[in-house]
Amino acid sequence: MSEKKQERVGVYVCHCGTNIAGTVDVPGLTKWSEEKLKHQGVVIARDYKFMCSSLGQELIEKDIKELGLTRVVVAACSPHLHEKTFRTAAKNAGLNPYLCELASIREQVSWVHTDKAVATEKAKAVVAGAVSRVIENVPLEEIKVPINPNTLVVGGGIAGIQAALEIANAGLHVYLVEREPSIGGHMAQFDKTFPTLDCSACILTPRMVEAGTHPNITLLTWSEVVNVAGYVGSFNVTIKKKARFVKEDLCTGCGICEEKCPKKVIDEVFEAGLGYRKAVYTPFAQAVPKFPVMDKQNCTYFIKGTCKACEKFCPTGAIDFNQQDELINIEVGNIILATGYDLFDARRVSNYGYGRLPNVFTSLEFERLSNAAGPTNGDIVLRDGKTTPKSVGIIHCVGSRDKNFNNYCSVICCMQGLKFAHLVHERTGATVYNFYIDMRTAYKAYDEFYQRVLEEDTLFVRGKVAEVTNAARYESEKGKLIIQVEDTLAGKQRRIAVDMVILSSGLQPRHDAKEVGKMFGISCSTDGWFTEKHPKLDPVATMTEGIYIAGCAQGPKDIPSSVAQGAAASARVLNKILQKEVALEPIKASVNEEMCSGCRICNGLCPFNAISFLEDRMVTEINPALCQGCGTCVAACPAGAISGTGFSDEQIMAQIDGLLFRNLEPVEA
Amino acid sequence: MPQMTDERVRAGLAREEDLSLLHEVSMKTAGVSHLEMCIQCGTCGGSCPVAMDMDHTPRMLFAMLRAGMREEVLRSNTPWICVSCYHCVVRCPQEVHIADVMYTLKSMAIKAKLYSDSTAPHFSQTFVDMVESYGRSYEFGLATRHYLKHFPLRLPGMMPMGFGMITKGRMAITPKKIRHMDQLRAILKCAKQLELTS
Amino acid sequence: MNKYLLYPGCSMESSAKAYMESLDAIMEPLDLHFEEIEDWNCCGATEYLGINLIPAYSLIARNLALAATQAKQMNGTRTVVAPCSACYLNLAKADYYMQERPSLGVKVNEALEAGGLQYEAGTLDVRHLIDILVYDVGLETIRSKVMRSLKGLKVVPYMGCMLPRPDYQHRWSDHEHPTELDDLLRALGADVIDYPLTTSCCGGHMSQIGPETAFELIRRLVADADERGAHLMATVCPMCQMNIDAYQNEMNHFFGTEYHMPILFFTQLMGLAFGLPPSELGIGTELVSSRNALANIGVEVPLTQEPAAPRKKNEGLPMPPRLLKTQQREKEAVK
Amino acid sequence: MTENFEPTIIGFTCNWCSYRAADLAGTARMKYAPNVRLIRMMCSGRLDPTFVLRALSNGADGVMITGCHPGECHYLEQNYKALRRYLLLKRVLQGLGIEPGRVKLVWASAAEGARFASETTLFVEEIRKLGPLNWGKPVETLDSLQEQISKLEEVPA
Repeated sequence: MSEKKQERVGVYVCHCGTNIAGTVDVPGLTKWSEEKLKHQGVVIARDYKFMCSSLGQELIEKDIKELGLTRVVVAACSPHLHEKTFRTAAKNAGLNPYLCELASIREQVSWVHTDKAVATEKAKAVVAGAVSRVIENVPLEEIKVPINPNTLVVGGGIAGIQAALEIANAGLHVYLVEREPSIGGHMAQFDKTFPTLDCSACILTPRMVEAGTHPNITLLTWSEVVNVAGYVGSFNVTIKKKARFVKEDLCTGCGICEEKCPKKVIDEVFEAGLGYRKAVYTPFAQAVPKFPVMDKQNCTYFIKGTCKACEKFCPTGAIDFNQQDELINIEVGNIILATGYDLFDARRVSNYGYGRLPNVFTSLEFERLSNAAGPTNGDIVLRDGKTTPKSVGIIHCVGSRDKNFNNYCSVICCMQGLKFAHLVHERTGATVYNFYIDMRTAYKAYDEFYQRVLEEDTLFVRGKVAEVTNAARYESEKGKLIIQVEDTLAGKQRRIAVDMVILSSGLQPRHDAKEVGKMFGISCSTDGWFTEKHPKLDPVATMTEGIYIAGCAQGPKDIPSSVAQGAAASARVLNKILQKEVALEPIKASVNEEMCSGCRICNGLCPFNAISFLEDRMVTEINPALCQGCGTCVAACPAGAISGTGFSDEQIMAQIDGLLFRNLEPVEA
Repeated sequence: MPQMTDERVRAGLAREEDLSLLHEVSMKTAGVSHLEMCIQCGTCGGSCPVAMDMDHTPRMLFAMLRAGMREEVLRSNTPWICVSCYHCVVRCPQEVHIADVMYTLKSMAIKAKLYSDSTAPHFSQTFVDMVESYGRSYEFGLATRHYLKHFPLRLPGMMPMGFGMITKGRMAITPKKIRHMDQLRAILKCAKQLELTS
Repeated sequence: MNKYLLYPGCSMESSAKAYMESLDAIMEPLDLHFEEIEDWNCCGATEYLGINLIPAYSLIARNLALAATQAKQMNGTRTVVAPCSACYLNLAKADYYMQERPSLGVKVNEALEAGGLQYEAGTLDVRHLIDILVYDVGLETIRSKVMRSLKGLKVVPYMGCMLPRPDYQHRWSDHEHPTELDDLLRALGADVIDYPLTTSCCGGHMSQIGPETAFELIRRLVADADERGAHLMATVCPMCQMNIDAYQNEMNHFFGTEYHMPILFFTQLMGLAFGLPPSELGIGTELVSSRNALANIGVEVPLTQEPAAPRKKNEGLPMPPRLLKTQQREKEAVK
Repeated sequence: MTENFEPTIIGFTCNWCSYRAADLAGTARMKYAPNVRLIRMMCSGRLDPTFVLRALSNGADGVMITGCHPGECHYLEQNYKALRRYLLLKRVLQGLGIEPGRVKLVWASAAEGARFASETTLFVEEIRKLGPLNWGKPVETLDSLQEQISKLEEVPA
């Protein structure tokens, strides 16, 4: 039992102004700790207005030196806030930082309870627990690992491109991996960008070219990451480079193969199903790299065994039907995930008729429709390919802010809807209706754009559209799409007949986000977006050291924010690289070989493959480099042969007893 | 004071006085109404096939509930016009049990005697009377009793239809009765007691 | 084919006799077996719920309780089949809410106790007839029984509202445009028309309490079906059939229109496709005769006595101003 | 008697989700029952069932185990292991004649401060209904201590 230990413990209770002292009797708590926990080794207990202040810290450092404290407990805020502060203080005074514990009596006591007496009693329990625990703490040394200066960026959208360029321009090497044949992402599909309406391609392509030609960037398009091993500083990543069936060293990107290819295919990706491409193709004119790819599923040669038109006409003989997928292995120190989003499938909202009513379009379809490089050269027409609409209805929040689909707001849809309204007005002069629940234009120069669209006589109806139907009730509705909605400001149901409906569909996590997250060892929110380390203060880092996120992979956002995050993530990576080595929390599991019975129960438990079984010695071994310190194996070992530093059985058992006042000195009656 | 089912309320995270009428309706509704979640988007009012004949759209009714406008709400003809087609229910982005809330408002209106037009409440009551005395609905009795009371003018126009229904054997002149009427009565008697206590 | 418990519902014995007859007729060829719930009572339709909560649910629950006991004696079936959409919804709803809101379940059971009954929510599977036919019997089997294809018969599939919504157990392909009925009719060879109003409301009880409202809803359905050149409508619900069939005449007088849109139960069409004689399928009991419609597939419907006493022109109801306003309002909305 | 009985509960939290949820509840000044005393672990997967038994045998009336939602575990899948152990543990408790309801597993992500607060309050109510667990309460040599504890319990909540 803990009485045997002869540690010298100091307890420091923080008032945090009135944050703690307002609800907890701090002086009383301090006095109590000194008396009731004396037998545990508490030699001094002090309270102070702000422990985290330099004076407060000096107070502790002084005691450590003068009273020869061997353990320190600070009863203040959450360890997530100031653990580092006080452990550093301990370190400065020559005490191993891991011998200092924080007892959270603010977040867990004073802020959540009102009754002073009750709060004080709970605070006592928390302190008692911390004291018993700290006695069981053992000195630990941080683990230092070197940082490999190379970086992997996954996803070649605007966020990924930005991140890659920032790092490359700093003179460090970047691998930029993109699933599609070309980088550019969704932004390359857009026509204009809100609120300034500058042409998307015009501002994007220079960046694409720079990324494509940068000496510090290894561009791997038509490629996917298939495996990630290792940890911050030294990740080992396997990338599958899908066969292009085009020799990149010989191809000049002249496009003759595409021209001669007899097979026409609907382009579901870049043209959003609204246009065609060939079986061998570059998705768009400004594609980077310029090399085309061959789509095996649709290529006549791969299906029938004859054709080879592309091969015949290729002036440099770059076509190679025997090319195979290849696996590339790279070593990187940090990884940035900028894998972007999928568009919500509007067919799920069957009352809007997308997929059933020809003249209902999705936002991405409209982007292509209005794009000068798109299937209609920018003519905004109905599905028949010729008729210009006289009236257009734009529906916001499609699949967003709806418990039947996605709960969250997709952020960009309002501005996108306004942009569409402007383009339709400008190009066709049609009457435009915007149907919205709440108009969200909160960003620099966004609301001004809203004003501008208002001036263009766009008709705004506040109400979530109930249905889009082709069932006419009156002559005037025949042959049109009828949008039925409650005009919530007029308090009346309205039926508005239009020629074209555009659904401002929301954004969704990539269909494979969960698997990708698993592969890189990061978690997803309930909605499926990658989870950031801190929603406000650490938006581009993740809970896993060395893995960063940027752009829509982290949550719906517009182009400016995606670019900002790309840059932010790269800054975080650069700062890691410049530190040359990184210190890891020494919270690890280790096996005591004498006690290990070789039962192998723990072997299957580790998701990081840190546990291996030594056949020769018939014992289990844990690789500290791979161990993340979750402690699952520690809890599982029937022989108690595995111990976890920082959270050992002794520490937790002692804390339990403390919290239950089982360590109080019995007072003789 | 209406008792609170709402978890947040029990955890002291919401103030009940803001919610009293809303919660009264919530409590009297079958299932979990989610009434407090309404974001006033108008999906219900837009979906409603009979909104044109309602004096308030369902959405407005919910706003009025929040505002504690008890009498105005219970006087509204909206719940009585509702045809329970459930379009609003499946489309509501906040999963409000709209149709069931309408049933609740009807029964509250009846108890408070606040409905404006007696046709609907009487029809329901007549129907229920039939069921309570036979255990089955009795269309002929229902039709005659109801039409004589509320649509005497409509009867001549209805005659060919009623005649056709009878000649084609689609309307029985005499009611059908279930065997264990006593059992059903006992159940309903007890149920009504519980209704009062709840 | 395992046995199912059947909850016919009141209308199957009166206004929707034809539904029951045609169901009886097709059970044999499909080798379907139903066992009627002993001494079942009315489900309260859409009326009781609006008056008293606990009694309304107790009324419904009595049927569930009886069914559950009866199910125990049968070879482990737990499926209750309701051919009427309103009954189906009420039974399903009671079963679901008694779980979602346990306090309701407790009270209802307390009431059932008074009658020596009890029901544990979730014990039974409440399903609609067409659900059984499409997903248990299967379209393949149905196709194999077709003797006389309905080719040439233009049908609009009318699902109505209470079947696909609110759909507590996610049984249907869609809430707005479910395809079960379409597929079934196609299996019979009929020319199925894409009917945007397939799950719109027929007016329900409004035909009794707010005729103008109901007439407008009926008009929309009939007008659109007519617009799309349908010979007849196929329905799965007695209330829908009643409103569109029995009130069509009155609706025509009300609007001064002359629609003639017969509406039959899908089971009647199945019977025809299986080669059964119309007389066995209750065909001819509809007030809007399907005679001419069925002539398109060479089905001879024996003449039945048409309703006597054709009304004089001026006998129509006075047009209430309310609806005129409505139409204006709607027209404005369109502008 | 169970009305004014104030249960003592030990709560095991995951460093990445539920402990942060508790912090969030604090930052948002949400009020909840004061009966739960938290222990931070790196992951709910670290929970050794003997911890729970130790707590119950040393005077806790209930134990609340909290972790990341299924599929959201910071260590990918360890919360599933916690779930498995939890289910087993409930059986064991039954065997020992202890109401399994005294131990509860709650998922709470770092963003769910409100959920953490309400779940805590609800669990305290559940334990209050179950009444005190008289297992391993201090023996007479520690009667003074017992006095102290009962003193604490008299304090109105």
